[in-house]
Amino acid sequence: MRAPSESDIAAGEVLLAVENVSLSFGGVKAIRDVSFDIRKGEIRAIIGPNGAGKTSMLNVINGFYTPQEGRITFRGQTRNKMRPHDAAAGGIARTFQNVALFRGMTALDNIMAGRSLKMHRGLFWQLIRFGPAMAEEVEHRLRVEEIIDFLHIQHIRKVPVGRLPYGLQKRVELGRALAMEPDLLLLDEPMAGMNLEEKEDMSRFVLDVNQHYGTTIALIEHDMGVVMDLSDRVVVLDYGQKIADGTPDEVKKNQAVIDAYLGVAH
Amino acid sequence: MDVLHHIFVDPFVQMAQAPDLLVQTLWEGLVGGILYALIALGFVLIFKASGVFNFAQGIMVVFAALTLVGLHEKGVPAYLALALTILVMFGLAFSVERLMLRPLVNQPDIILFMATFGLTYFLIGLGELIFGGEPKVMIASELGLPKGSIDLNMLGGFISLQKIDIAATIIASVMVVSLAVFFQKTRIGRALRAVADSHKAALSVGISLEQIWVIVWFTAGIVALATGIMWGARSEVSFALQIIALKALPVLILGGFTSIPGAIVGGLIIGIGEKLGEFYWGPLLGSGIESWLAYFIALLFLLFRPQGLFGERIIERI
Amino acid sequence: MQKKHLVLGAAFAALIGGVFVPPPAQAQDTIYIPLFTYRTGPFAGSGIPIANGMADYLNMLNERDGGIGGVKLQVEECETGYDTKKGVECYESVKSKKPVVINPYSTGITLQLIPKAAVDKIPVLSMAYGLSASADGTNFPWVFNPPVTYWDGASVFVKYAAQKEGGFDKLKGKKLGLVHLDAPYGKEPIPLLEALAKEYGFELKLYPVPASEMQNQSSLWLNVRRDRPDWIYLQGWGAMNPTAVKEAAKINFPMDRLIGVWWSGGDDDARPAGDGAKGYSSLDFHAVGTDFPVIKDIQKYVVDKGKSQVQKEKVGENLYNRGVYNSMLVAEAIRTAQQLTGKKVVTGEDVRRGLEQLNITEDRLKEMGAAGFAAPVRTSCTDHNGHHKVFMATWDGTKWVKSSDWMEPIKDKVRPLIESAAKTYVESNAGWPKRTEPCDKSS
Amino acid sequence: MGAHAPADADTFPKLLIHNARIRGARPAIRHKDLGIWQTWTWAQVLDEVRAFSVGLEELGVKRGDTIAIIGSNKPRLYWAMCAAQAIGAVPVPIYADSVADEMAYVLDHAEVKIAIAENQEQVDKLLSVSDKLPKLAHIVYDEPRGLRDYDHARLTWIDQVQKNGRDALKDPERLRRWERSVADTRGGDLAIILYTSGTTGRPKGVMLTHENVLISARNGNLFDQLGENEEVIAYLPIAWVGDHIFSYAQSYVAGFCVNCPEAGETVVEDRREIGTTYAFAPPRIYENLLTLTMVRMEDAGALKRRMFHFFIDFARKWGEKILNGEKVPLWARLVYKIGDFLVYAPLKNRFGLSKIRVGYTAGEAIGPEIFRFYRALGVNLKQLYGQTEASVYITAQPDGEIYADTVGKPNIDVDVKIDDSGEVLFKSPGVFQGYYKDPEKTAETKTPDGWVRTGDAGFFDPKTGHLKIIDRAKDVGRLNDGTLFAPKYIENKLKFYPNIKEAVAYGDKRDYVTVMLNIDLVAVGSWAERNNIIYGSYQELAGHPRVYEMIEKHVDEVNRSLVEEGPMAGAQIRRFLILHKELDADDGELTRTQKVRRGFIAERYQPLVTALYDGSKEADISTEVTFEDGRKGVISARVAIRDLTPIPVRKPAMEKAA
Amino acid sequence: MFYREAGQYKTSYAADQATFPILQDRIGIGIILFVAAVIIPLFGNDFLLQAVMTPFLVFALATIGLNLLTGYTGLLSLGTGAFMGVGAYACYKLTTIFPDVNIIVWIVCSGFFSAAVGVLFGLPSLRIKGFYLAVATLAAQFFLSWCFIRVPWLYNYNVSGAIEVPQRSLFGIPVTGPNSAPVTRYLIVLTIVVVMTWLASNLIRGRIGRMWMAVRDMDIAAELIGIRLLNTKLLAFAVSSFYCGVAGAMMVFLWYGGAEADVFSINQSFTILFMVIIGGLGSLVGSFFGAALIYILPIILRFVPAELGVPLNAATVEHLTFIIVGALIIVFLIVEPHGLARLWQIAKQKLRVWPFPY
Repeated sequence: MRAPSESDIAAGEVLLAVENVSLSFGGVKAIRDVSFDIRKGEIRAIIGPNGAGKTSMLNVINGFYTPQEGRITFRGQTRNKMRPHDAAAGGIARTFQNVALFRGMTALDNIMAGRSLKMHRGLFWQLIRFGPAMAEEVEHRLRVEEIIDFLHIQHIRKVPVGRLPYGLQKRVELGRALAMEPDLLLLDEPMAGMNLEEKEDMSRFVLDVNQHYGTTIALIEHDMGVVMDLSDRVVVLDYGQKIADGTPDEVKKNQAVIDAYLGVAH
Repeated sequence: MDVLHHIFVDPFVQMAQAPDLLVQTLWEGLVGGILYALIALGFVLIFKASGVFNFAQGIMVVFAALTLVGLHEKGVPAYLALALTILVMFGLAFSVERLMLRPLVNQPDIILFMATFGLTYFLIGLGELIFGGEPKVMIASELGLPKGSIDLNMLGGFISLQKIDIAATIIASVMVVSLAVFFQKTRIGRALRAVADSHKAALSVGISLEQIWVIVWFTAGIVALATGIMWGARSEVSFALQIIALKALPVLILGGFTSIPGAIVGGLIIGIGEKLGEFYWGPLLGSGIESWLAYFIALLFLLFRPQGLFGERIIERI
Repeated sequence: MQKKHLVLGAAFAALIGGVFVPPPAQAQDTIYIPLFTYRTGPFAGSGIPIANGMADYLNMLNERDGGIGGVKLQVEECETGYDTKKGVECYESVKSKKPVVINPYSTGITLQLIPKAAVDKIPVLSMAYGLSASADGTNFPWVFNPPVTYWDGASVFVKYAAQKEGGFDKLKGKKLGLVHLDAPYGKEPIPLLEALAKEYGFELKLYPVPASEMQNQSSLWLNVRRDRPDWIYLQGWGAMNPTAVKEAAKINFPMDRLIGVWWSGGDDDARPAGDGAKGYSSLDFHAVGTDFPVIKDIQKYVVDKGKSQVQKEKVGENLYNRGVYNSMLVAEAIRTAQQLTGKKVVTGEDVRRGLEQLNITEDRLKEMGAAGFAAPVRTSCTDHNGHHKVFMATWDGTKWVKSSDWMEPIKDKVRPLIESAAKTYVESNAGWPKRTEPCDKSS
Repeated sequence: MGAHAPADADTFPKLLIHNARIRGARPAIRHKDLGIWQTWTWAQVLDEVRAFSVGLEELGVKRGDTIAIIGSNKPRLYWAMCAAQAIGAVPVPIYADSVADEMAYVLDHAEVKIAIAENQEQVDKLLSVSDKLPKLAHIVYDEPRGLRDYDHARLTWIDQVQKNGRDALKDPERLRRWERSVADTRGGDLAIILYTSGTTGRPKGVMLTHENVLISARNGNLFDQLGENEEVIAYLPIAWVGDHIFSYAQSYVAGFCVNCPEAGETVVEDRREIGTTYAFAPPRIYENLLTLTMVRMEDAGALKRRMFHFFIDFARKWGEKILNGEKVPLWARLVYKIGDFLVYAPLKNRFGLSKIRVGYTAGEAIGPEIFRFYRALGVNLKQLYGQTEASVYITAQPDGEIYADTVGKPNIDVDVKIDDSGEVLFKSPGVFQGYYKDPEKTAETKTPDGWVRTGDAGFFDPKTGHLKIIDRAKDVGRLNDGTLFAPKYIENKLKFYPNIKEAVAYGDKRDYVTVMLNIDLVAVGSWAERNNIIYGSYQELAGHPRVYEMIEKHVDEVNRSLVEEGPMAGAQIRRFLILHKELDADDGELTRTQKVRRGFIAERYQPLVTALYDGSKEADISTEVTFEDGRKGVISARVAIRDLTPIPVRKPAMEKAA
Repeated sequence: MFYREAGQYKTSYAADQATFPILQDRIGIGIILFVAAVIIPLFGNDFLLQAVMTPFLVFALATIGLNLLTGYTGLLSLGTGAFMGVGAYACYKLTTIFPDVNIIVWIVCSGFFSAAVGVLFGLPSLRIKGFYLAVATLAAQFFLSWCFIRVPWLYNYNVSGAIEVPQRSLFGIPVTGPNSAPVTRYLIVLTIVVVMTWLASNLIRGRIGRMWMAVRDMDIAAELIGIRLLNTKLLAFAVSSFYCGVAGAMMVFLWYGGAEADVFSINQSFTILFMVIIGGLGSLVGSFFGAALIYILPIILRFVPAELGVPLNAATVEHLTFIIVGALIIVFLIVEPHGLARLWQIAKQKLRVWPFPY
């Protein structure tokens, strides 16, 4: 469970490989022939200007979209079509650009819902809610409470998430993803819309998750400072195409990347 | 094998043997379908502009027809009664907007849906209180609608076309066409279409949302009145008529909640489909399958096109 | 928001807290007759005239005679909307007021009440509706359905068709159709018609009308047109009737071969079809019109004084008179009960005996001012119906006119069917009580 | 009550063993953690402490070593105290919110060998100063979060320490050795060193023996008849003597249960859940609760607000009498009952005080109105006068003898006397051994015959026999015209107003009295919202003319009450200003126990003080502040000064008073 | 005001997740149960038992059933009446085929049949959403209604075409049929409703309930945390229909004592939906409130003119009742679109923080 060092990552085993993936909606090409990999234990950033196909890429990885071309290999298994719930069962969790919490439920229930896959007691026991069902419930509650403790959200445990401020919602969403105990965690702009302090907190959590649970993380983020600080390697997309891939320093110096970002600024 | 024969061979043999009946069935389906389409049109108008699934459309049909006949019974001349009824429908639209829609703005769909249930109850009570629960005879001839039938002897039998049905078809077609023109060509119409896409766009046309609601509810009221006259003339004006309005629901899922052509085409498919089904296949199941056939037809379509015939394809984004 | 919630909360609290004050017990110097009526809902068209007729006759008795045998009648309507649920609710709410008889006026409600009647000791009068089998007084001591059952009616239809065709033997090979409401009420005649079809060799065609399609019958009548039945018997109700008559006219079905059961014989059933309905006949067991002293009395004592809800011109219509007839049976049963017991204020149990010993002779009809209004009625401990005569009323374009003689049902076919149906009913309802009520000697 | 420890249990580890034996299955400590109240019985605590203790020994702790304990109220930190004491080491609790330098001073002064820190934050602080602390050999931490990748050469998780202890204890000989070690510790041995922050100067380490603490705790229990069924919530700094007595010593002596809250922000919630029966809080806590109550009630519907005020007023009139068991008319009792149902009981429920039997306020004088408010509600709130040097107890109010302006009678076994200068002196079994490594200061405070100078001026009220404290002895001064000037007295009067959070009064050797005020952001902010006053910051709100107007009214009212009370009439407030920033312990303006450091403030805000006395209408000031994250910055402001018209003193009253 | 929560602390997750974690709630529910199980049977008249309480409880159970589907899983259904019918007819068939088995067993078992039918008609829910699904469930409603009339086997070829409730006893006491006392039937209904409500509350607080709500609140996110949408939705259909089925069986066997097919018409479906929405989507207690308001309010309204001595005839009262109920529904929705349950929640919250406003 120890977090791997940088040299580990460089030589590390590939957890997920994206090979020549293309995706289009109707006539619009969202992703064109993109390949990259994510190695076990690393924090991998996916960056790019708006509309570069970053979110689509995540959607492809966790099976929400099926790419027209290309292959995805996750933990050694190759597939090109997979239902999202299979991805979840396989150990891929994610958070969303616009918080996608279950608004009618409390923070606790949201995170508990993240453990649905890990709970197995059937309808009968659920109805009785006694004996094995309660034991299971308590067991998972304990795990969830650890996550709550980890994310410092004890005080909002029983508050319906709809009433929470944005920053806390993001945290709860991260908690829900963590509850799945994923091998690969996809974070879609985890710091979007946050103030500096919240961003720092969130960065801390992302690092802690990576360290504490040894979770491999792929994240989309706009804040370059955050990306450079957090990530081990960065892949840059522009208009659905990969234009750079490497360590933060390498990417920073890449001319194509500079052009792409300046191009946006025009 | 016998069963298969009955299902797949027999009905078609019958069609071929008695083409007059086939044509007659198709005609009945067409007329029924157009009337379904009219009710569905009322739903669509309101749903498109205000997102309200107006369950009260059925009772509005009854209420409009009842008002018309009721006024006439009280001694008001037919055309004046018609004018007054239109006024009443406007009043209704206005009150609905003021008392129901405005306070409920931005509520979830299901709440608005529920509110129209309340409206249904209210109108039933009000209608019965004012006009009584007795069935009434539609003042068709007073309104100048034709009576009797044209019997055509052809195809080895005869085809009976009720003049009132012909009139209904024509009036319904005229209404649909004029609505289409209204939507395409007039400023208000464009605003109405805009409002379906975005409320802001509608405001930019210079018409307030409130006004638009009044207009669509009023238009739906007129459509309801037309439906009420037609259907009332076919049987009688009574509260039982509201049950017919439920038939508009499969039409709606078939055509899509927001599509006017969908309502028309859906109405025709349902109307003709259920008549053919009832006539040729109904006896296999002991008849009376019309009550659910329409829903099954709609459901079947829906499984292939979840957004209805003319609805827009939904691309899910996250 | 706060204040709003407060008000709502208070309203809701008041509602929940609203104590159910049990209706006060009736002062026992009147006879309490609840009338289950439906002036609302999809069947109000038929319900309203009947309700008016029932109430007006009883009120007339109060006004003219001061009640029955000097005891005032307390008449109370309970609105059912032809909804079984509300009917049961009505029953529960009137039960404690010691009603002497219940008029459910809905086959659905009647079916609910049949088992309760014996328990609560309140007789149920389902006049020419309800469960045909309940004509069997041995098994259904508390239920009465005079003067005729649906099976009697259907048998008269067959008899009438046979007459017109020139004898029962001529029915062989003919097609008789039944257009009926697709509900227990509508399906009631089927067993008898099936039995008769076997007997006389005609073919029975069924045309069910689903309740939701009452006003949308065109495909059904196309089926009729295809099958070309020789006769059609219409067992419809409410909005189904006028639509059926109109559709029949539309396919040019010969109107004189369309016969309706008595519940398809409302003025509002035929009127919408106008001239097209001319010649349509319906079974009937009482006269139409106002040319009877009893109806005149109603007009005089009740309607003209504004004590009725009826529109004046609708007095004497078929279903109005049906209501009057129903109340006549009730009143006569009470009168008989008073005679049997010698009590003035009778109870439900007394009235049950009265209903069982009903004997309305021609003389009595005359006394009542109803000579020629109806045929004499007589019931017995075993026969709670009487299977009395009916006649044909034909629509002349504006009103119903009697167009045939009184016709006897085919009793020997109906009665065994009733007894076997009653037996089946009792068997399927395990624990059905045996009749313990003694039988009064006929007076 | 009867289950008090036998006389031979003269140390806390011995008491623990005793408790584990006679009430082993009863809860000893709870901690709201992971959403529920995790509970340890006395037997379990003994097991934990023993393992911890042996583990510490394995880490090299020897008899007489000092062990720092840094953190908030967590069970394992309390256990650490007992674990250290069991092997003859001396725990030194340290305020968790101390900045690294303050911490370094104490650690260095106390020659701490091992520090037990709550979490990463504390560990970081320790590591940042560790090069200045050559004696600090090892750090033990409670929460491992974020510490995984730290160099663990000198860092150990408590779990690991306990595991080591448990492994060692598998050897029965080791267990016996530990038990011997416990037995070898005597009541007269040093139990703990508590550093007092003091209003001035460096912290001093107060040395207390087991007997000091234990006997004081036992007498305190006797005084209030505390038994094993009490529930207390531990939320005050563990380095404060109050918490040490209430959450540690008294619990060990009586065997009652101590509850540790989940987090700082959930204390109120947690207190409500537990329903404490015995509470201890500085006046500030009670003040805050009252302020919050009044502010919230402002937002209630008119009807409810009226009802609330009616019953509160009613309670103020009758409630105390009912609580004191005085004769009260029946109707008043009935109305009080209704009020209890509608207001008092629900209010106490919200405060978490429903089950309170005894509540103490101490540390500072409480505003009489605040004090009476709680008593009126039926909360048995009492005053206590104590000091670290006395193991808390000097005087306390016995049940039924409650006065808002006294601090009660001497506790059991305590002797109190007033010297000529008016200073209060005491003598008791709790009297401290001396200041650690500071015989000079010790000698200043402790007379050779065992009396201890409290530094407070006071007198015994002849009517009640209770002690009354006026002020710090050295703070009581006189105006130039000789009028008595007790700054705290005036400050407390001001602070009673919910809108005023802090007040600092000046006047000694001056011509007249002036005050500097802090407004209460919650109360005034809510008032501003209701009055459509827009403000962007504390500074802006504090300087708003309408806020000044409102505060001026309060000051004026205080002047009136001073006049009515007589002797202080001459010390009316003539001028005041509202400070542009909140006084903050991080800036040294308040002590860690949130007392104002008047002298320091006078220095720091010199220009303002000058302006208060030179007649200026406003003054400029810039001050350096420390932000929460430790960064420093400068804020400057122009502060307005207001004059007040003195209330004329009625002559006859004066004469009578004189 | 009544809530004194100080001192109620939880030392285990089991206690923290109990049905009623607050003592005062436990007391309150105890009082309600006591009134329902002891006071009402002792002092209520037949009208209260038979025409008010029994129907109210039956409706409440059906409302809970629909609420599980619509309120908790977010699937709108208009087929409730038909699913209730399936329960009723299944129960009838079962008890006539196996007359010796205890009727209460059959009442409960009949739920399995409606569950199966519910699953069948729930299948389209994977592809169809919102109002489209609602209309699709109408297919079930009309088709099943048609079956109840058209399949004589279902009503044992009774001439009347209705199902008649035979007498069945429990420990020698008749519990169904005309000879059973209203109080007996009421108590059985009460027991079944209480037990099933408790089970439902267990369900919704556990894994399955969270999965349902997840699907309701955001089906995409639910799928991405590994919830299989079809299984979850079908389970909701099954459980919901089970509840409706039992309610239907109770309706016929313990309330009506016999029924025609039209009892389970589309109107029944609408009524139940009313109750769900007025009561509050996603709230069990709301289901009871909704059932009370929609069912009991008209009864009270009908009594009002008579009690006030206003001479109105029955029909006018009925019309006015319609108008008032209709208007009230709209008013309720305007004032509190989240139903009576939200109102209750707010009130409870107010009481908990009393005297503070928040």
